[in-house]
Amino acid sequence: MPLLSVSNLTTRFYTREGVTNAVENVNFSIDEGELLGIVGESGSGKSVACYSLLGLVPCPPGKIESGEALFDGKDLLKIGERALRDIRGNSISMIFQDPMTSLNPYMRIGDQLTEAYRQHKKSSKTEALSRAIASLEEVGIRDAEKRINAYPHEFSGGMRQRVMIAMALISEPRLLIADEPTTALDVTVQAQILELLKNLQEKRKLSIIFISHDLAVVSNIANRVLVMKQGEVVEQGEVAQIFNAPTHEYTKKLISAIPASGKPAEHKFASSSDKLLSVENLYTRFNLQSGSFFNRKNEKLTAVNNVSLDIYKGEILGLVGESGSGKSTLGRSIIRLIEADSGSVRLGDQNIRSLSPSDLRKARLQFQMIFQDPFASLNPRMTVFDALAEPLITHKLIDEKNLIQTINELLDDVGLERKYVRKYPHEFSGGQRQRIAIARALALRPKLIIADEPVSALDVTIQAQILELMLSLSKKHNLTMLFISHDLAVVRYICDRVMVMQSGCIVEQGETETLFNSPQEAYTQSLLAAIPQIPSATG
Amino acid sequence: MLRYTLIRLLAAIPVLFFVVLITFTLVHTAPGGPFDDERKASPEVLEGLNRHYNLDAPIQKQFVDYVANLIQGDFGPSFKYPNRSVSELISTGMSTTLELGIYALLFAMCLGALTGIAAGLKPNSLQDYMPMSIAMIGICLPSFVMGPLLVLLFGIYLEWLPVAGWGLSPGDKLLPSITLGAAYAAYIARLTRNGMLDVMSQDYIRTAKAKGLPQYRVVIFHALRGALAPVISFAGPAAAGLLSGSFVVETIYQIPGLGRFYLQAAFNRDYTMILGTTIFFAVLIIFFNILADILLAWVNPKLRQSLRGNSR
Amino acid sequence: MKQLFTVVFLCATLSISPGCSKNKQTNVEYGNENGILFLANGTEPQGLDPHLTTGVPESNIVESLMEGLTSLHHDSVEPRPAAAENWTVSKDGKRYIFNLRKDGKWSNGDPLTASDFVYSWKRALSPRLGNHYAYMLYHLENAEAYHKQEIQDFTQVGVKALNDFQLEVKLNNPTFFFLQLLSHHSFYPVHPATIEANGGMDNLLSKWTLPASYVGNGPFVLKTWEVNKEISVAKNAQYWDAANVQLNGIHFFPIEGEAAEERAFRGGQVHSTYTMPIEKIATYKEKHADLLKIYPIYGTYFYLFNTTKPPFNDKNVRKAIALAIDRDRIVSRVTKSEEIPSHSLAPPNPDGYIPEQLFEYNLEKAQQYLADAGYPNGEGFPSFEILFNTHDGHRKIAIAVQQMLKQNLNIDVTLLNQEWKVFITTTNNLEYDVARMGWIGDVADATNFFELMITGVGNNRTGWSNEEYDQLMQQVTRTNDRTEREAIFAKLNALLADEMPIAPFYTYTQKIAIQPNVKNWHSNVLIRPDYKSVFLEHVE
Amino acid sequence: MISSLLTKKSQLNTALQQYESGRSLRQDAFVRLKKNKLAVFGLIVLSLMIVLSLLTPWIAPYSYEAQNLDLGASPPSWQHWMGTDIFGRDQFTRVLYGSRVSLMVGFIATSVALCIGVLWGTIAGYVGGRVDAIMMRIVDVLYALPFSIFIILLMVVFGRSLLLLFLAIGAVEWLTMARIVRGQVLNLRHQEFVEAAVSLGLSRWQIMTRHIIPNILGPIIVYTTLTIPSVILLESFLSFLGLGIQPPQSSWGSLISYGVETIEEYPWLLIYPSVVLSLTLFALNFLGDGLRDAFDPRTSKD
Repeated sequence: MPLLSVSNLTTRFYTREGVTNAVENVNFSIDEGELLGIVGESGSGKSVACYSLLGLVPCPPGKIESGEALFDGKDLLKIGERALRDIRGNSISMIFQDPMTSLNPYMRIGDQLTEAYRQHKKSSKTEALSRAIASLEEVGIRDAEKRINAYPHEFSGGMRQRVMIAMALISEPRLLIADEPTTALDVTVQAQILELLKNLQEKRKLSIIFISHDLAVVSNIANRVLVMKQGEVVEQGEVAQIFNAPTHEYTKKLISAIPASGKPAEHKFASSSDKLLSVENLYTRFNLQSGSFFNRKNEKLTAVNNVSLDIYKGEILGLVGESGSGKSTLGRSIIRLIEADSGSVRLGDQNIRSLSPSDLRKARLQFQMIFQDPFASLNPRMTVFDALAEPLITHKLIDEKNLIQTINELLDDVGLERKYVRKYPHEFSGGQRQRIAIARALALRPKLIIADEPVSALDVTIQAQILELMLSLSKKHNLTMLFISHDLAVVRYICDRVMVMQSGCIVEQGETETLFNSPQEAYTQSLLAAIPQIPSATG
Repeated sequence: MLRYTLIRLLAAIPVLFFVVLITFTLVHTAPGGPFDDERKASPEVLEGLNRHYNLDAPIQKQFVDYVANLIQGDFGPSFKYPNRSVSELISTGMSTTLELGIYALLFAMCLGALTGIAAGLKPNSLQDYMPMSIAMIGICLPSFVMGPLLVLLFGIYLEWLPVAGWGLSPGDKLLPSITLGAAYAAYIARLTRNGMLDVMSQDYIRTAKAKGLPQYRVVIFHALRGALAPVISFAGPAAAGLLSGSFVVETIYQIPGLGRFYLQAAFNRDYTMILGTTIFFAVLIIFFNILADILLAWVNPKLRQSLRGNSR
Repeated sequence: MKQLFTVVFLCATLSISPGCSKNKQTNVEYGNENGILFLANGTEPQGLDPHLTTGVPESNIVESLMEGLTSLHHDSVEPRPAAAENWTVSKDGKRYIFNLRKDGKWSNGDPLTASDFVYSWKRALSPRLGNHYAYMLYHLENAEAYHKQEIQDFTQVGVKALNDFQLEVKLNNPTFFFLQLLSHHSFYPVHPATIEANGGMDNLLSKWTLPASYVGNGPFVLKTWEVNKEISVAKNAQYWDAANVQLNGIHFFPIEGEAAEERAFRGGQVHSTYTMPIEKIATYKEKHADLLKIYPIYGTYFYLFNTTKPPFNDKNVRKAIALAIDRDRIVSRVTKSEEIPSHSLAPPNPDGYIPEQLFEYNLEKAQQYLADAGYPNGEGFPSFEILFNTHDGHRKIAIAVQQMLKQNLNIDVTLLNQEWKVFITTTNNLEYDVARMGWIGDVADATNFFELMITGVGNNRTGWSNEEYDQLMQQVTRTNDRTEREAIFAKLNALLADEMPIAPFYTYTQKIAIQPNVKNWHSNVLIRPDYKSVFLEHVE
Repeated sequence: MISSLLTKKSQLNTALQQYESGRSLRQDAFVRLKKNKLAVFGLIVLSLMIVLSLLTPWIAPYSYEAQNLDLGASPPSWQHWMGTDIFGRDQFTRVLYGSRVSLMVGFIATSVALCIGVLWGTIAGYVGGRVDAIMMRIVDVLYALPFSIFIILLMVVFGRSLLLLFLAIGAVEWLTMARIVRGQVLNLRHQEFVEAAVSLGLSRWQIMTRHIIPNILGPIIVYTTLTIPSVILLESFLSFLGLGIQPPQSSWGSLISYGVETIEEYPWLLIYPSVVLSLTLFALNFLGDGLRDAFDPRTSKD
């Protein structure tokens, strides 16, 4: 008998805009000691399905329409709030995506750890405390006794996720539901957390439902996989089976969207003498004492530390590193969105760093930027037309007559339908918005494009499309690009040359395949090792 | 934290200086002087009085003299009440006004927070609409209407409470506190409600629920601190507004507070008194704002740490 | 969950609501038992120094603490012996000798002597003290010169202690109302030792009037003074007539706002109000007539014309307006407090002089005057402004006048209210068209009013000047003869009616609500309270 | 530059007619607002008030200053729906005329506050650095002046006129507006679309007017609907102190403050203006709440 078996689960949301079927007729089960992965893109209903089980769907607007969820012989959907409360955090625990917001910032972690334990086990305070310390140690937090009195913000992201796990495991649940537990983390940290979960599962014979949008991650850890799309389960089965013989179109699409790590970049940069941009000894420092409340340290932080680099015409240069390594700051310092402290940046024969403000404004049409968050990088009050027309008009590149024509061509370039030109950004999906942002960057026909994590906020399938688009555009317009990303697979797919950045310094650089196949620095090696391997490689 | 407080206090000094400068200029440009009255004083009398109060000196010198005295803690004599000094008058009225303000604020806080929480837990239900509508009435009724209405009802018709006075008979502090605090209670209720709505949709509330905690624990231990943060940042300016706006209530209930002095001083052109009370209220406003910031930091450990970090 | 909040909510509500019961006595009940009178007294008194105070609230309290050589009879305002047992007057009416009471004492037990009065009057005239009422003492020989520092030697001023109990006073003119004047607080004695101990004679900031050091010679002595809260006085055992003082004490509450006072009265906080809201008078008359007291006082409400500014430099215009105002309707419909419509600047004298009525509300005449001035039927008459200081009563009258002028004379009027100090400055500088003014006599004598219109005096805020009028005013000070004085008054009155620099409206009344068990509460035209005889009848 | 773009906009729009037009966030917000019954109620009441106040000279049954001293204060009747005041003036007419003054004070003073506050806050927030520090210190100083007293002083010193009343109230109310706007701008300043605008080579002024101010309109509108009632209340408070408008004009505030004095004798003098004022304030608040919900980013996403 399975530990949990869900049948015909249907959950709907009744909002002012209408009814959405978040979960439609879902069936699945999980055995004792099994690790079930649920994969799907954002909005596919994978989280809502699990929240429905524990009565955590906000109601209203959510409503569980029908279904049955047998856990230990009890139907979770029927037993009522009071009985559910005894199960939650006791025999079924959850961990969530964002450890920054999922821990109460106002409470010491010790209190957060012990309260559930004391609630369920009716234990004394000291006993709960020693349990908490033990479980913190179990998830690999050193000095647990001291750190138990710390607040969540005093931990790094990975450590917080460990705290979350400790909190979920403290009352020794039988089922752990992990909702995208590694999505917000760096690759190396993600690898550690996955390792930890796997160890715990084996040690405790724990059942885990692992929810993720990342097929590679899921396949790395799970025994069985469930693929969801628009509220429905489209396919489920053993990992190897799903990968080797996917039956549903959507699953196939998901698999093909994983950047194939073996695929060599077809793109070669033209000639090494054709230097477009040259950066020398660039330093950017942030003054951390500048009155803002939210800085952790007190000294000057050197975000970009003596960086020199060259970019050649037609080349796509990758810049990888973990969050906080200074790669975004470097990108922004080059085009003076952030003022660097010293060093020089030469674009052709112009020293960008010595331009006067008005000259700088004029010079900006030579270099453009594509931003990470397509939701934030477009002015929500401007139509697509306005957004694309604004740079053209500002720099007087175009007369009125040709304006519409030019914009239409731009839209064709990025694969957006022309009829959407009068719509506002919020009416588009993330992928479409990133296309608009790319079109805006292309509008000025810049010599250099700095792309700051342009695909990391997108779903995998969309990610593949955008990468494809960028590659084809760079060929078509012979673009030169600085491509900033934390995702090595993506970088390997698109870049000609790669630089690895750590704490503000460039630690290693080289042609993509050379670097990926024989990394020299230990840091680069650890980054590469952390990439989740898809099952065909693990066997 | 200590250093942060000190820096904030130091930063208040130039602010205060400009407050004094502006007020000084304003009162001295106001038509009418402190000694103008129905029975016109003879030139000899006026001359003597002006000399006595240093009003015959050039205005710049008067200002410099005033500030010089101020630094030594001397607010000067009151023009209207010659046998009392301004500091004496302020210190007599101060405690009453502060007491009234604190009661009103407490009343506003308790009532406002409770109704706000109740409403915020069940948005768009009767439990939400009822108290929020009453809160709206609290905002809409100006204190000069609510005051007499309350007195008539509780003081004269029902004879439950004294109609006026402060500390003269039991229960006479109740009506003034309610009158003064009502509008603020209403605001706080609304703020708390919105804060609750905000916090209850936070991830960590979901975490708390996923841990199987009962609702009262979720509300009291997890939601309340976050939900009250906007209330605290409102309470700083509110306390100041409450104190400096207390003169209506003080007049209705004949409370010997500073607010009444303030109004009288303005009408009497009691220059030193206007300046003294302005400075006093300005200090209060600054103080309460700093206090609110410190409280906010105390509630929010993240802020607390960064303040401590600053002091290193 | 819900229950929890209900419980918490209820607890909170209950905790702030008090033990709602009537177990505590009201002030009035307490006072009735203990012989203590509770009075609402307008604004917080500026001070209790008799030589520095100017307002009615101050004088109400000072009257209980101090006593002059004479005091006024509580009904007829006839002067009667007080600190002085008796006096003699010279034939020409310019020299008085007062015999002080042998048993007159200060509240600290010191004897009250003639030299105390000399000291006090010297203080009242001290040029550096800033006494607004110093001019009241100008009737003394050389007093004006001393106050204006033209002479330095006070012995030249007309007051001298002949011995401990005899005071000689010399006057410039036979001043008809001098004995009444002596009851005014600017002539009150102050205790020299106390004054000297608190910074000397001309220390404006002296703290001698605080309860800790206050020494007086009146029926009561100052006990507590809490600013903006209350002032209490207790019976003075040292007072020469202490045997006839019936109250044990009086508490004065500074209550601003007529409505608040009236509420305090109904709530049992005070025995008597200081004034009454107009709207309440009808209700009281109807339902609680026994609580309401209305009596005329020696004051006039009038409008000033700015005679230096067209069109009001034309007396026909002024007369047109004065005749177009229906005083009866204003009194009966707007002010509603039994005010007496008045057609002269001076109100009727308590000693019998009644000013003749020389004009009346007459539309035809008013329109005729306006036509004479060149504005038939108000055509071409410039719109002007009625200025008044911010007060509900003034506002109401101005609104009514505005409408009357519109209807009766077809004149457009706008209203402007200014806060008191601004108002005073505006009128002093003659920057108005028509302004509201009022005057209440310090002594019950018509000269107190007529002197307002002398050319160039500070209180003449109309810019009006008339040589004949000024000469008549000179004349009247030189005579003590009643018929001669009344003849001059008639001439003055006729001059004013002909020139109309001011338009009188009505004679003020005092209206108060007072508990019926307050006995011997006398009302007089000068609003001089006589607390000595007041007593509280026992109520069950 | 911008204006040229704007003038061309209409031509462009006709040229773009063939394309699908989208709904802006503002339109979206309006659609959401329309679903909020209370907010719609607020909007209707408010519009009614404004229309009535605009039409007052034509629909008022009497003149606002015409007296009937013999009638005096009379309770509501067929001739006088809201009764008459002690001068026998029709209370209904006076409430109507009062709405003109009160709404005008509310809207104009708020506009004054709005203009100064938005400009001040935007410049301080966007330019930042020393400019920000100095500008916000000035706000601090004015904040530290006890504000009700400050207004009283202003009114007392500079006399009273409707214009000055607007200015004085506006001059006090802009402070909060400036702070709110600055906070919003600080948030927006580091948004990627502002960075994008910088990287497109737009000038500061263009960025402020085209990218920043349009994006803080939501909170500004919401705060405006909350400022209007507090301004109306402030006027009534000044009327209570006798510092409001000059008689025989009326404002709701002055009507109420006179009504309070005669509450026991002539209750209708207090009740009618109070009800009308409260209704308006209710309406404004509901509208403000509705607008806030409508503009709330959490409800507007997806």
